[in-house]
Amino acid sequence: MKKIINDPNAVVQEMAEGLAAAYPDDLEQLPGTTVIKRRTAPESNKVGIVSGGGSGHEPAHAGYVGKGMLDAAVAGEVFTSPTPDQIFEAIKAVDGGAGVFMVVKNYTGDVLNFDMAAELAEAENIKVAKVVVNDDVAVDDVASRRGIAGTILVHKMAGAKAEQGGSLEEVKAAADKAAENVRSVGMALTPCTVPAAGTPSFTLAENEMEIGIGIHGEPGIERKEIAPADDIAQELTDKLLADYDFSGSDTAVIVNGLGSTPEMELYIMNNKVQAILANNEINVYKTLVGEYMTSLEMTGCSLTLLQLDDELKQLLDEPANTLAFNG
Amino acid sequence: MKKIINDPNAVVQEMAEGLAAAYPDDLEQLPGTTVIKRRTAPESNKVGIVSGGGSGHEPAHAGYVGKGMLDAAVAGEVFTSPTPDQIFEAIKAVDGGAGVFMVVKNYTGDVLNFDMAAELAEAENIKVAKVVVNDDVAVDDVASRRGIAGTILVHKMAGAKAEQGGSLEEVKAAADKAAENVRSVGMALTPCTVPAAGTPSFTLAENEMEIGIGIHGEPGIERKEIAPADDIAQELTDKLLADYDFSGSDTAVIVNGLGSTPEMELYIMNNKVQAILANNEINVYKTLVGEYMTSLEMTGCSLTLLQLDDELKQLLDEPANTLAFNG
Amino acid sequence: MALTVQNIVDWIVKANEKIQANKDYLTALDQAIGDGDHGINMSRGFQETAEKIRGETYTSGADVLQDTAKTLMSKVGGASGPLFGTAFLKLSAAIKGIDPVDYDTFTGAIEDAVNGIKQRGKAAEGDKTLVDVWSKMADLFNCESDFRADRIAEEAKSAMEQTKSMMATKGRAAYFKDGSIGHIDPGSASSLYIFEALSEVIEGGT
Amino acid sequence: MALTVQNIVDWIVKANEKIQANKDYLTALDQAIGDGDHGINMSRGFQETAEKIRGETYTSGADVLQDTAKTLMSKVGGASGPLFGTAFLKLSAAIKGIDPVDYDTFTGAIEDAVNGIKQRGKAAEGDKTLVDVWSKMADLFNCESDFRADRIAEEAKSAMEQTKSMMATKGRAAYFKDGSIGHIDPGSASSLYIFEALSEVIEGGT
Ligand SMILES: Nc1ncnc2c1ncn2[C@@H]1O[C@H](COP(=O)(O)OP(=O)(O)O)[C@@H](O)[C@H]1O
Ligand SMILES: Nc1ncnc2c1ncn2[C@@H]1O[C@H](COP(=O)(O)OP(=O)(O)O)[C@@H](O)[C@H]1O
Ligand SMILES: [Mg+2]
Ligand SMILES: [Mg+2]
Ligand SMILES: [Mg+2]
Ligand SMILES: [Mg+2]
Repeated sequence: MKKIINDPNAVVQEMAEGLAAAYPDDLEQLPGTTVIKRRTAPESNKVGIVSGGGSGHEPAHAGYVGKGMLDAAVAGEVFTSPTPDQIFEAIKAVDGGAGVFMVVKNYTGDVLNFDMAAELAEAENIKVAKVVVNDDVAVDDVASRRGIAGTILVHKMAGAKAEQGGSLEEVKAAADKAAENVRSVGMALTPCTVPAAGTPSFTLAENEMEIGIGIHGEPGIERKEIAPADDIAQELTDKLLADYDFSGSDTAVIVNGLGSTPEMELYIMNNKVQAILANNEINVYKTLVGEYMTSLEMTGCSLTLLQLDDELKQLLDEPANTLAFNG
Repeated sequence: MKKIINDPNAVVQEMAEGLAAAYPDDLEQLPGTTVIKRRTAPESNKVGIVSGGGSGHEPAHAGYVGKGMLDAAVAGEVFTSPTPDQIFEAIKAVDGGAGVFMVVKNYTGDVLNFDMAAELAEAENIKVAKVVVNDDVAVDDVASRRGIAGTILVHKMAGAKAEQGGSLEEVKAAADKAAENVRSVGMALTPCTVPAAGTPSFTLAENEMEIGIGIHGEPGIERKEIAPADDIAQELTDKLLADYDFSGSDTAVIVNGLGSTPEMELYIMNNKVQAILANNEINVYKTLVGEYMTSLEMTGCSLTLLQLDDELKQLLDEPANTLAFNG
Repeated sequence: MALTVQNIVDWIVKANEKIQANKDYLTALDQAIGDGDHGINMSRGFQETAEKIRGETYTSGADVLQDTAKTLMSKVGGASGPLFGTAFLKLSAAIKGIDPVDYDTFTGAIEDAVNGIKQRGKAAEGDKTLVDVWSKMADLFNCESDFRADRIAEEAKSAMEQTKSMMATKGRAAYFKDGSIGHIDPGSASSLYIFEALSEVIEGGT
Repeated sequence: MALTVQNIVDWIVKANEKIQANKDYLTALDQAIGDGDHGINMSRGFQETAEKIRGETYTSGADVLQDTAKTLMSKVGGASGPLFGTAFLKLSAAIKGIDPVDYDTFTGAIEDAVNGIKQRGKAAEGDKTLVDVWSKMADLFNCESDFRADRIAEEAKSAMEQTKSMMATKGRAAYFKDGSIGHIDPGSASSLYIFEALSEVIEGGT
């Protein structure tokens, strides 16, 4: 394991401190926690937006704290859901009276911990609502589907709706709509190593790739020989189109890097993805290429497609100003 | 070599196409080239800003094309300077009558090719000026110093000055000032592989790191056993402070990832860097943490410090809107 | 016998020792059919819990278990944090005001804990989760009429081993489908250490 | 003898063949004391050049070398692109209007090429660059009085080998300081292939 760290058990704490130290004008770390909060939150009568999950997915989630997206992000240990007390601190810190909306990825740990935090908040009369994102089509049982890079677009829609003054119910409706209409699938070439574990979480042979892998290295659909980028783009796109009928619709696209994949390769992927979508008469309204939801130093990428209606387009166009998402 | 590519010899072309396809509203690829140009360029009477160099350093350089920074970026083959004809196309495409300013990194290839392009442009009566960035203190002979991540801040200053309506001479003066007062140094844990070469460009043992490495894997100052992040931060900071007296000054800081280093680790580095700077009574005016100048999938980071005066602060604060630099 | 406050303190301290000793094994189990953090999660949570408990003076077993629950809940994270947290919270509630804890009270407490875990995790027996160990423990306590150190250790071990042949339908292991068969459930292994610690406390007990 | 248009076409085509055959070797040389792209750069540039030249019909050697220069300049990139480009541009200019190219004209052309490279790269003999091969070639042409295939190949090879013991002071290899000693300069190796190709054309020549 070659890493630029100090104590493997202190990586999340030191990361949070280093991030708060980098951007002191815009962000702050809640004392005694690994919660990163927007300086301007809480805003009175704006719904507060909280997201979070295990660390190791940077820029998720603190990279999305800022105008038009999140008010706070809760960082758990690496690949481990944050605990209810920390989530509860985030909720309290961003509640401006209009309630707090939580964006949760569909992992048992995340769901359990966020639910417990919501119970704590409700006991203190804070209104809480949530969306559970499950965009990963690699899992065929829909109820078990994992939340991956599509979560970023759910952040965007919820954040924009809240910024526009939407109520907790309206924020939830927008987030639910995004979550229902977003699909993603990933693939990996090499694994990553959780600092405290010290060894890679899975292995792939030198000529192998895995299609459908999860962002913590959870098993995918198939292991097979590495294919050219164009074939990978075709396979990932096919998987999304087989699961959801995007034909004729306007879409947002994310070609997301998992950590070690050079940006060059993501653009090579995008080149083919755009061609395939055009062939399928799917209109691309907005494309994002880059690292949005990573898995430490895993090599690989994921593809996300979201169907947009007029409301979602307008929410996508609403200004956002965060470390990892601007425009 | 595990890469998401098609033809190893077509990676730069396909990357440029994929990038232009991702952001068609803001960027365009000049036909028959790998030049990425701002849609709005040329702007009449604004100095055009051109940068470029070998590919594999993404988001450099196309990621900095946009309002407040570059008008065009020229992408050479991987780790290979672009050719004069392509640079010349970029110059012609962004000249709005006020001349064109080139930001060149101090590598023989870049200097030779950009100079030849300038000769071609001058033959067509386009005024051209340039700055050669040599911020890498790992090379002791100052004339041979390489241009690395500090180049981003030179882009920022030149771009802001041009956006403010500065003349070619004024843009050059601002860029020169930034280049003279910026220092960087890098370190690596693992090498990267140029797609067309197929094998890593150097090797490091499992317990080894190299201090002072260049962004193409050029040799550094010392190979030694991997140290904790805090020690690395101390060593890199010491190298910069030994080369330039930053004491008492306002600075901009970049903690830059070389490609595979998780953002988490960059923030851990930053955490210590900020503490060291505070101890040395160096005031941090702005910090950037992320991937600004990479080396494909190399693992490692670099640290950049720029001394700011009032003019440079004002130029740093001037809005910029590009893929990789916002704010 | 009945469990004194000191017995309960010793239980948690011993459970921590076993979890620390088996941290890498638990992580390895979770690398096979999970995300490889279970040993790290449990070790972090129980370390903090043991420290907390060693630093306090208790006059009731319920307080020990409530501090255990709260510390686990705030330090473990992941799926197992809220689940073990819930288990100890239920245990604490069920023994509140009763010191030392007699057999019947403890039997009821284990039953409450099982129900709490099942409700929180929406899991049942056979889903290849820690429910499979805790539920077998509730059965055992119901069948016996006094604390039996040997039976507790035996039954917990056998319950854990039975998870090997199950197919996971809850949590991360469910993604492995058939591939989860043949591997021990990590959360069940942690549960084994908790009950082995209980067994040893009973064995050496008053 | 004198070099016909066809000789010059053959020269470039043969140089390309040698560079393609030694692409990996050139890259390996550049991996040792550079950034590992020299073989790739030269192979890309000469491939394009050979294709360009095979696709045209020439009536003068100067045109062949001008197309060579332009294609290298626009396809090689890196440090070597402008340098080899400059060399062939100077060669072309020096033989303009003279077909076939006699020995004295060619000698002057090589001298011009050397001066062009030195000026462009601000390099001198002993800096461990391609100047070290080209400059020795200019010396050889000055000493002899007619094209000597054997001497060209011998001298180019020996000049390339002499770069091994030099310490680089220009280009990427300069970063290696002392560490550059003991390695052949990649650009000198490419230059050897160019002169070996010339030697073979002369040998089989008219
Ligand atoms: N829905 C559930 N109900 C009960 N136990 C569960 C459930 N999901 C997971 N578990 C238990 O949690 C354990 C995994 O814990 P851990 O690895 O710490 O969390 P995570 O799965 O979030 O990484 C599993 O081995 C299993 O025993
Ligand atoms: N200043 C210079 N003058 C003359 N030749 C040079 C100079 N710098 C480099 N070279 C030559 O260029 C070769 C390297 O070319 P190449 O690897 O293609 O370019 P780069 O160094 O840009 O990667 C060296 O081996 C050397 O012969
Ligand atoms: Mg986990
Ligand atoms: Mg090069
Ligand atoms: Mg786990
Ligand atoms: Mg080279």
